[in-house]
Amino acid sequence: MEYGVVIVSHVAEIAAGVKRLIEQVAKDVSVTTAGGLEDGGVGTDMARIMTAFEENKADKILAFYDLGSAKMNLEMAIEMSDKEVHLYDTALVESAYTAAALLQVNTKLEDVEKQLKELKVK
Amino acid sequence: MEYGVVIVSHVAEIAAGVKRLIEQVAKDVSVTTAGGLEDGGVGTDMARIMTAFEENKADKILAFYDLGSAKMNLEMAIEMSDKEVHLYDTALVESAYTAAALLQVNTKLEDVEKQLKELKVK
Amino acid sequence: MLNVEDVKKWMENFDNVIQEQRAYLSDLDTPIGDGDHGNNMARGMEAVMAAITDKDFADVPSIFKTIAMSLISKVGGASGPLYGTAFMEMAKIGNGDVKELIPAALAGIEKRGKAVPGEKTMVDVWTPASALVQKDALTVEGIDQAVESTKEMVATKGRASYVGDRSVGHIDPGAMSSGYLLKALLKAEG
Amino acid sequence: MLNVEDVKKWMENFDNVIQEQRAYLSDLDTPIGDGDHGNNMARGMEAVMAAITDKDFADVPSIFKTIAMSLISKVGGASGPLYGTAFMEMAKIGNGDVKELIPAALAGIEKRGKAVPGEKTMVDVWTPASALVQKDALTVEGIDQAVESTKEMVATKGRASYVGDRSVGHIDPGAMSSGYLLKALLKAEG
Ligand SMILES: Nc1ncnc2c1ncn2[C@@H]1O[C@H](COP(=O)(O)OP(=O)(O)O)[C@@H](O)[C@H]1O
Ligand SMILES: Nc1ncnc2c1ncn2[C@@H]1O[C@H](COP(=O)(O)OP(=O)(O)O)[C@@H](O)[C@H]1O
Ligand SMILES: [Mg+2]
Ligand SMILES: [Mg+2]
Ligand SMILES: [Mg+2]
Ligand SMILES: [Mg+2]
Repeated sequence: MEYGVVIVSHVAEIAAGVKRLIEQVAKDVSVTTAGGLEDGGVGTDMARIMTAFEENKADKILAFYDLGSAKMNLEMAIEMSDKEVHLYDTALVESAYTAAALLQVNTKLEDVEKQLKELKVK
Repeated sequence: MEYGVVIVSHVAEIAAGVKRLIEQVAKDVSVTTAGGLEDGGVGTDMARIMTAFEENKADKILAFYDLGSAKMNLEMAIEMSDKEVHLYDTALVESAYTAAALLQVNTKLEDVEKQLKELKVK
Repeated sequence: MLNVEDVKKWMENFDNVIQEQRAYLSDLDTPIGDGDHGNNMARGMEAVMAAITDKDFADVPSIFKTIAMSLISKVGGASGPLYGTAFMEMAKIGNGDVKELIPAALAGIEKRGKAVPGEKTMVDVWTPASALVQKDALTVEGIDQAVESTKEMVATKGRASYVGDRSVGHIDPGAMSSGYLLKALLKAEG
Repeated sequence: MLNVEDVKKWMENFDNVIQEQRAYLSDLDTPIGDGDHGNNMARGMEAVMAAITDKDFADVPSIFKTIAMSLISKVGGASGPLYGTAFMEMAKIGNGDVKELIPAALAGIEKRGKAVPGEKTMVDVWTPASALVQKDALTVEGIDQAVESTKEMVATKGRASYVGDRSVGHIDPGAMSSGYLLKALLKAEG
């Protein structure tokens, strides 16, 4: 698949859970996550986000996050990554689900983004 | 606290993770969850939602969910529960966080709902 | 006029098809959903059969309530509350007259899921079925046609709505299982 | 003009206050945030101290880069990328002139967090500090006043923005730690 999905959350369980939810409807979409801190604590970590970018099988990534400070780390990671990363200020669970379902059926990015626009909450 | 929060998700990890995220900013708000099926599978279960209502320390509940079928089970549980349950069609993680943060500082329901309105995505 | 034995036969017939078509129903749910409809229904019907087989029921509403509770608690997907509410509403009719039961089931599904005809859901089977049964005209062909009609629809309710236009060309899995349920009823009647 | 030794002294001073005021910073973060700012900064500064103590650095930009990377990778909260970017931008200046460094740090924080003055964030300390330092007028009093000014502001950025009006009456934790950092600089310049 051309596009992959990266989930960034302050909490490891949320990131892992969203991956589980969306993989059900998007078996062929690569989904990687950066959840919480290295020590298991609540927070986000730029290095873990970089790893999620790198481990994703796709070279173009749609990235979703929960709270604003995750966005700052995401933006730093994007500046440092070679991949093409699209960042959305949308409802985390709902938009990751929507994007994954649409990517699975080979929807064009433009059309995926049209749907995501309606989920903007940040 | 007068109001509690109930998180309903198709995936146990998402529900548990959201609880972890919001308890950080709302130590005095009772947060209970119904995540996934009894056997650990993905889905929602009316009986587990009822349990989350009952186990919540508050008699008035703000309920948040991920996908539409969770809403159907939530509505059935609401019909059967004695508690006053308010159900929101809002971004799960973001609106649970917002509501919990506001309830922690004793915000009136009316004002909480004003904030939640901007997170409507369903 | 269905009696308790007829309802048991109905459920047996339905359970047989569900277990047989389990993989097919999940396959239908794969391109436009999460691929679990067959497993959901199979798990639900196992619970139903365990709850009614060799059990006595005072009347038709009692067995309907038991079926409803099993489906609500065991299906796990959207179809759980939908079929559960359908059987709950049928229980409220108080007798076994299919001319009243099917419209009541439809009303329950509509109440729970808020779908209207044309949204590519089980409502697209229950709506024509309800109309036909009142004219004593519910047939296997009529049911199959209703199921088939969902194929060209664009989903606007349920998980299939996420893929929008891409849902066209696929039969709705809940419509298919609803078709099985209605055909199992025809077989039980006779 | 700061040299590598001055920067080390600056960081030592800052680390001392952070470890001492760790609980107080987290307390400030409790009514309007998630109560971790002291822990975040303490963890970050431990990493900074481990990375610079008894280490040689060719020049001021090198030590700034090392500080930035430690903060970015260890703080864990919003303040990590913010302070991290501040030090990254200071490294880009290429020398130790505080009249250039503080404005560069401010620009980094603004770029990363997109906050403007009056939103009850650390920007409300760095903005006046940047103006004062250019007039050779950065003092402990000036810094304290800037920190205190955040008390009556309504938060519109960061976690504190979630509680809206309820944020009034509380000093912003990131403003407080920024005050500590700037006062630690004055002390190092001595
Ligand atoms: N709002 C709704 N109204 C009516 N039927 C619906 C609705 N949402 C879903 N359905 C039906 O449920 C079926 C899917 O059931 P199932 O796969 O068991 O649940 P889930 O979608 O939660 O995995 C769909 O094919 C459709 O017929
Ligand atoms: N967008 C932003 N711009 C500038 N400063 C910000 C922004 N968001 C948060 N802050 C600062 O970060 C501080 C909180 O840091 P910290 O508690 O470590 O992170 P978190 O809020 O992620 O737990 C706030 O007090 C504020 O000064
Ligand atoms: Mg399904
Ligand atoms: Mg399902
Ligand atoms: Mg904090
Ligand atoms: Mg934090």
